[in-house]
Amino acid sequence: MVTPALLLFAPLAACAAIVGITRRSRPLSAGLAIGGMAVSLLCTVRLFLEFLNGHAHELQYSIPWITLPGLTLEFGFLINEAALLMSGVVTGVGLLIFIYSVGYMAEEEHRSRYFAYLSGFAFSMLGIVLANNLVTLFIFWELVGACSYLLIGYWYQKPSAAAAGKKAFLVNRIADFGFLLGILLLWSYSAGHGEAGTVNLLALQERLAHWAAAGQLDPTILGWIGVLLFCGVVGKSAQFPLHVWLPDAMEGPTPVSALIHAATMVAAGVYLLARIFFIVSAVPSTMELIAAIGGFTAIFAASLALVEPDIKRILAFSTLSQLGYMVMAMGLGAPVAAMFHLTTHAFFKALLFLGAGSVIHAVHGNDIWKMGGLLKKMPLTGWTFAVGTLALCGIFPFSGFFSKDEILLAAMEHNRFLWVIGTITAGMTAFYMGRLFFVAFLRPAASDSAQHAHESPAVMTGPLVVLALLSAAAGFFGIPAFLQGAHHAEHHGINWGVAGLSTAVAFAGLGLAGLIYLKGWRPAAGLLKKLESPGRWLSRKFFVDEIYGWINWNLQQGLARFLALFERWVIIGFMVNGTAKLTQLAGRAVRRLQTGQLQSYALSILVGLTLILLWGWRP
Amino acid sequence: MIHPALFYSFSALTLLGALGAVAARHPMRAVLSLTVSLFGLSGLFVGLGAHFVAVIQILLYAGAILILFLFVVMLVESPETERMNIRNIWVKLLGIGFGAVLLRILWRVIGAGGEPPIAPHAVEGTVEAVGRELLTTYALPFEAASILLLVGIVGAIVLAKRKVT
Amino acid sequence: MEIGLNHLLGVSALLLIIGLMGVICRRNIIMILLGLEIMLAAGNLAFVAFARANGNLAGQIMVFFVMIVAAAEVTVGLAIAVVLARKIRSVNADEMRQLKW
Amino acid sequence: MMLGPVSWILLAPLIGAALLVCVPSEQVRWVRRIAATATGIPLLLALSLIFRYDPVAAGYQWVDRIPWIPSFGIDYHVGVDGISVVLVLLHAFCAFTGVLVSYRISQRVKEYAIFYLLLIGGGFGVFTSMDLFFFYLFYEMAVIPMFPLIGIWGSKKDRDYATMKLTLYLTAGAVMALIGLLTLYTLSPVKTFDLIALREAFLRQPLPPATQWFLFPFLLFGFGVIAPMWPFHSWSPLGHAAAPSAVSMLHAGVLMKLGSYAILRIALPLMPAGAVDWLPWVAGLACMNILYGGFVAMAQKDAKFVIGYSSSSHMGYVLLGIACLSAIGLNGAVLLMFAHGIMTALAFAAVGHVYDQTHTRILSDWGGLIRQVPFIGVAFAAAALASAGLPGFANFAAELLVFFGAWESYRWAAVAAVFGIVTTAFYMLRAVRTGFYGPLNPKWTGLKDATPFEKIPYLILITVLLVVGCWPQSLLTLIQSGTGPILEIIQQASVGVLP
Amino acid sequence: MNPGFVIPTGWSALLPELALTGLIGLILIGDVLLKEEAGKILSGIAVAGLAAVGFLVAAQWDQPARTVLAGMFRMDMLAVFFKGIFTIAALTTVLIARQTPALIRRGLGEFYLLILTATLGMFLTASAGNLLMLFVALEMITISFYVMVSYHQEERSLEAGLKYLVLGSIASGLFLYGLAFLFGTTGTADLTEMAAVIQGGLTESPMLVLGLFLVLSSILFKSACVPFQLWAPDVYQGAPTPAVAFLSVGSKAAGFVVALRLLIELLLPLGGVWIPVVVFLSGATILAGNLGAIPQSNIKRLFGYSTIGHGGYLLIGIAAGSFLGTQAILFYLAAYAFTNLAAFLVITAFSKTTGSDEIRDYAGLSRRSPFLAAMFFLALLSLAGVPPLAGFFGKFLLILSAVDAGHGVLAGIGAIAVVISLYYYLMIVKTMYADEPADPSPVPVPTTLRIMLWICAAGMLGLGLIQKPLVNWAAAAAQTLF
Repeated sequence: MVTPALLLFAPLAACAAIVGITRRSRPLSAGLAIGGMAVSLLCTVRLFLEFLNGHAHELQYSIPWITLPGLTLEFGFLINEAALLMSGVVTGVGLLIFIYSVGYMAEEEHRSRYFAYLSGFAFSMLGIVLANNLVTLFIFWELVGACSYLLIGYWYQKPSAAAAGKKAFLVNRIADFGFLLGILLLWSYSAGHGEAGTVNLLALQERLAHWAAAGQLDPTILGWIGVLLFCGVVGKSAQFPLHVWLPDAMEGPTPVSALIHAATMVAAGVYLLARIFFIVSAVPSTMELIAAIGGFTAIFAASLALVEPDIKRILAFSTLSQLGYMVMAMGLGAPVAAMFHLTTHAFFKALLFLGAGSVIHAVHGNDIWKMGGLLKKMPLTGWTFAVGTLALCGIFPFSGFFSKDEILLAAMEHNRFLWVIGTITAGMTAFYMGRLFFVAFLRPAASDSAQHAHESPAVMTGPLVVLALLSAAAGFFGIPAFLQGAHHAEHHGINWGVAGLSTAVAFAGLGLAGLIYLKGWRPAAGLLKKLESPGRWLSRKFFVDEIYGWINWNLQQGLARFLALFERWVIIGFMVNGTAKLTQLAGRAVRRLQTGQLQSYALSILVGLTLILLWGWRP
Repeated sequence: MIHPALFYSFSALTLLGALGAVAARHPMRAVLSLTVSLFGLSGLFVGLGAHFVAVIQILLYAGAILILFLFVVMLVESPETERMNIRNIWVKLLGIGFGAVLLRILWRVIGAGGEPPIAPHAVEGTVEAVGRELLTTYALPFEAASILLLVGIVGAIVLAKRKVT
Repeated sequence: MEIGLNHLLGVSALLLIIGLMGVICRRNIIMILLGLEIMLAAGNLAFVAFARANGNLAGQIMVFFVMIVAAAEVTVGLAIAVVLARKIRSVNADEMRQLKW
Repeated sequence: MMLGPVSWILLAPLIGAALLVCVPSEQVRWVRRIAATATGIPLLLALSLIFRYDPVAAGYQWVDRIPWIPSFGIDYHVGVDGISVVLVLLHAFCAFTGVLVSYRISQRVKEYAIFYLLLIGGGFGVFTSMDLFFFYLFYEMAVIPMFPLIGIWGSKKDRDYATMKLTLYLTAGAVMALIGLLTLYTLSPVKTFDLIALREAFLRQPLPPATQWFLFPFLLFGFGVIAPMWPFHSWSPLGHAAAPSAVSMLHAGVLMKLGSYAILRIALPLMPAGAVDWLPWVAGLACMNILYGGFVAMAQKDAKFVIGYSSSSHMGYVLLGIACLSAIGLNGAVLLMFAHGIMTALAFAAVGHVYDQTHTRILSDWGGLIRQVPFIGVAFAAAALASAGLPGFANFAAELLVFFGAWESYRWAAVAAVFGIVTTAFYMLRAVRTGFYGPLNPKWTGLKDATPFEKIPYLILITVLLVVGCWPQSLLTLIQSGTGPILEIIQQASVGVLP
Repeated sequence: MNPGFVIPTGWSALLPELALTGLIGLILIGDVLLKEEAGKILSGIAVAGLAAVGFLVAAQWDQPARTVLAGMFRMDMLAVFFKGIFTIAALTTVLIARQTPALIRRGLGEFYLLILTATLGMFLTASAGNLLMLFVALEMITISFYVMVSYHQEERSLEAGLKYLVLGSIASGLFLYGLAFLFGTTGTADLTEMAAVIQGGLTESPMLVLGLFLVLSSILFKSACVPFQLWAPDVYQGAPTPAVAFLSVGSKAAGFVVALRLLIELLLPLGGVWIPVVVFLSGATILAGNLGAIPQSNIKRLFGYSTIGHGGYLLIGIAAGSFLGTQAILFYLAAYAFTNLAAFLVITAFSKTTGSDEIRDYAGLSRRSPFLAAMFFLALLSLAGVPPLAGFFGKFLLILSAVDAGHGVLAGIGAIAVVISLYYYLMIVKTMYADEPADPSPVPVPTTLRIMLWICAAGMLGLGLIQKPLVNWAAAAAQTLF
């Protein structure tokens, strides 16, 4: 009980302490944040060791949070292998990024605020990881969203940053609309057969298993539950069609992008799928939908990365694409593969982002076409970046190879079409990463700032090195085997056919990129011409943002404006003021009776009396 | 009970006098016409056995009030300048119309009421009988009436007097 | 034909309406006051008739009080008429329409 | 006769107002001190009541009863049960922080304080009265002082219209409810205005369902006006906008709750069958509140209007919670009354702070203010996030309960309600972004952030929101002890009505 | 046989009336004898005398009801209750008159005399046990008022006086005519005997019903109710303020004591005939008064309309035709007395300094005289029926009586009219509190007015918060009718 609580609350304590006490001292704040994270990491390690020693398999602790007749909500932890793995990723990668941030944000004025946010984020993320029930999970789900909002908008004076933060939060809110409905539906569904509704994952699992055994499952409702819950995933993990916030989120500081928008938070969707796998996997059509969305997102995002000039955005699209892989894997019924890829991806994508941060720190710009020659100027950054690139491309023996291979293998087994998509995506991944690396690091320097770039300080390169080591070696850690504790079903050896093909495709992509961007090879002019218009589609991201903008402006804002007008003219103008006007008019009418002329007053008495006698009495 | 011939003639006198008073162009004529009407009324009173009241009517009304009217008529001496305007006509028309309706209602009620039996032991309103009642049973209203008259007097004085310097 | 109560009341009703018409249709204040007198007279007649019918004196004594009331009322009314005549050189009720609406 | 703490809570502001009448108006310091004391004492008492209330025993506690007009069955009868103790605390918080925020008022301070304290006293009276007559009396007493408070100290542009509309609208609702109350009184077998006695009488001998069906709307819409139920809400955003900050705080924080409190306290237990008939309609109207209010708020440019429409939107959740007629919904509704009260007070305090210096409430005229007034900016952002249902703030827990309750009772309404949090996020974040983020408008470089003293109310409110948000059960236990009996009555009635 | 003159027994029941008559004599003589400084001394005498009368009235409270002087005079709780209201109204009016410059110029002595005669008339009205007595007493009130209304001798005042006189006399004529039918059908002029006859089952007589409606009409006229309300705004605007104050409180109360005596005590067995009419007219009156007040710009004229509205509210109690309704009327009248008198005290104090009755001139009064503004605020809120002021509980009882009697729609109209009235009352409040004064000089408040205002404020708040004593008194008074 104490260890997981400490694991969860150490970053929160750091956050509170920064806000309450060390606001004015930057070093202290950074120290507190790192300390909090380190405590969490140590706790994770301790739990991990307990697991490895076989002392525990699944741990659950909970305290009641809300107890009412008909509804019991608890606050609690459920620790299993996947949670520990995720917790390890969050605390481990997080700690490295915290340390890196000290260097990256050295010139920042309000660094205390930054570290407070980061600590708050770490707390929230760990909350998602550990939550034993969907409401607790949702609470932290929202909290990470808020932290992400605050961190993206960290440079709030930049309109684009402020807008990006808002957009991220809102898109996630739309997704959470579905997620929350899913929780509600699940809760009420679970209340069947004489039992109170619950949102506790273990209880649900038990109950569903029991019902499945009895053949009492309702696939329609369960399907809906799966789809609604998946909505949350689509938002948080930025799957198509709610992917639009992630590229914009790159407005935040780069370490934030690394931590939140690459390694951990966006992966929370995949993690959620792992947690509720027993629900979504109950209905095949839901699984198909999930797999399809994941696969589409993978290739879609990869295609966008092909023409993007901004280094962080390339990485962001790549993140989208890799998340697509993971979601697809979930949909294909391979949660272990997904979680494996999640882990390796966390390492190499964090590495890539931090590397990119280092570059940006040096050249003060995001445009890869204004870089070049950085490998020599910043060797440590360059070589670690290369490691990350290779890992991402899935080149043996880097970690990406193993995890991606597992996914493609699952696809090969379950859905050939998705396998083809996955393989093409792997090629595209290699191409755009190659493009990025070659242009930024190998081509001659394209600008003054690139000319005078310097290697970053040790506090930044240190984490890079650690991450590079992890990216390179994570494939050999036996992560799937560890996870297997949770999911006993699958393990395959490496299918060399699939692996070979994907590696070949990756090499082809890298090679093509090298041909075009290093050797200056230009395919025939005709081909270029033909590629122009798809290129425009790509650079405008298939106009998805524009479509959403149109919908936002015309439907949502239009409705808002219409209702505001309705309010103004119908409710206030007609109903309220109309009544008031009518009353005043009646007042004036009554007043007009008062002619001031004596005889008409006398007449009124006569008329009044007569009418009273006529109608009041009818003699 | 009053003899029909006397009743009809006094009634005619009363009503015609009243009509004349209302319709007369000049106030002077109206006042005189009203005097006639009041005499007719006194006649009816006598016929109903209300001798004291009949006398008082002549004395007080015809003798005092109408004289007061005459004084005022002569004092203000303003010929009726009744300009015709639309509202006036409407008021008059409506007045007459509703007056007729009201009259019709009264008529029906009075007719419907039938004829309550005239008390066999008809009390004669002699001076003595009325006077005794006034000073015994009705002593309080009698005293109050004196104050009422005081109000009338004070009121007339207050209103008519010129500004106090 | 016997003269009954309703005959007398009929006369009084006519008298009342005539008085009312006087008040409503005439605009000379003095004429209006005359109309009021006629209305009171109608009441008197009714009282006396009822007194006769009921065989008690209260109705006749009422007439006595009504006359006192009428006297006081007319005195005040005429005083107002006189002052008005002095102020606005008119006893036409139509002239007085400052107070309205 | 010894008066208990509840009576003192109620009397303290009124005594304060009476004292202020005697203080010369130049003694501004003393006026402020008296006002702060007169609201501080209730706050301390209310806090002590919260800790000392016994939810196991439940029912009304610290009851004071003085026969007032025995021939009409009217008693001075006050006390708090689990619901009112929470709302008394809310009112005490808003009142006290409102006084602190009002320290900025410098013009005609004495009159302001007197009206303000009367308003406070009325609010406490409503929440503690157990007698319908006094309930109504205090209800009006809480409404009428708004007229001068907005009319004199409000923002010049629209105060005349706003204050008149507010007063008339609320009074119209009140008299409508009064008719209902009086009819109940005349129909009751016991001729009394005592809520408990009436409740028991109607429990023994319920009104015929048709009568309840006819009478219920009087109370529902009469009190619903202040709730503010769609489409009778239009007085409220304008009223907020025109009012001075502290009055907006009380208005949105407390006054609006009077309506839903009255429905919960009077209409439901006395006419349970009517409630069963009518509350589905209320659920529909509540959805209109939520969505309509939310969308209209999106189109607003004025900060106070945004919060104003947001309030009417959020009060829709309260109504929806009540309409659920389930333990979850009712408790959620009461908790939301509390949470929303605190949150909206916080928002109005922050907006008022800025408005007092900039004299504009148009969000796009502000711009980047968080740089200049970081504390106020953070307070506003906190309020915005709380309003948008961010976990950790009390609003989330309350809204969550309403969702659960609605999901059980009216599934379609729950969908609308959940969608409501999306709209809330839309306009609240827009407000934060337009007003406080982005580059600082150079006009406002002279703006002053809150002084340490001025920070106190904000810190109090934020703390309350967070404490309740993290540990909602602290209040829910109390609330449950109050809503439980009401629910029992409803259930008995629906058993009676439904085969 | 009685030999000539007999001094009837039981004059002790008439002590207040006798004292009042003595006071009238004193003022009359004083007015003749004292020329210089007459106003102050006379007002002193009048106030002291009225206070003494008040004590005598109060002393009669809780005495057993008696009928003396051959049934002419009834001393019962209802009468005593009303006499209390009349005394308060008269006393305040005397003080108001002293602060009205235009009246002082015209001579105060006679005005006091008229106030006292009107008061005497009201006292006798409240106690009248016989139609004759009732008629004379009522005329005593009205004729005194004719003079008071036209007292200024300026054009508007005379116009108001003439209108009131002519229309009032029409009403008197109809009243007389109606009384004749009541007298004729029941065969007696004594109210107690009449009640016995009517309860004996005379309800079917059309003549009685005709009499009833004629009497009802003139009662409606006296209390300024639809359709006989047209005189009120004109008279209120044109008449001197003290006359208006007395008219609005005293005369209205007198109208309702007649209504209670005739309609409730006497004619309730015919309720089936007249109650629907009164219900309708009550609603119409409430609406007409309150709607007509909205566009007004003269404060006295506004009060003329508002008093119509209040008459309509009081009619609710008559329409209820119940003990509760009677009790409500009594409470309302007492509350209304304090409230309306407070308002007229403010109007007097204000117009004494500024010489204006226009509402727009009240702008910024809260700064020119916070005291006056606060008092006016209280009075207006009480008039509108806002708790915790006296007017609220009065309206509360009236609406309750309507609901109790099953007149739901009427109760609704009454309730809605509260909102309407709040509008125009609050407009005045707004003018006083929120608008900028054109002339910021302070408005002094004479000490007597200040004291009276405090008393009225105490009355408004006291009756609004501690209603029990007055409720019990009203119940005791209403008990006489049932």
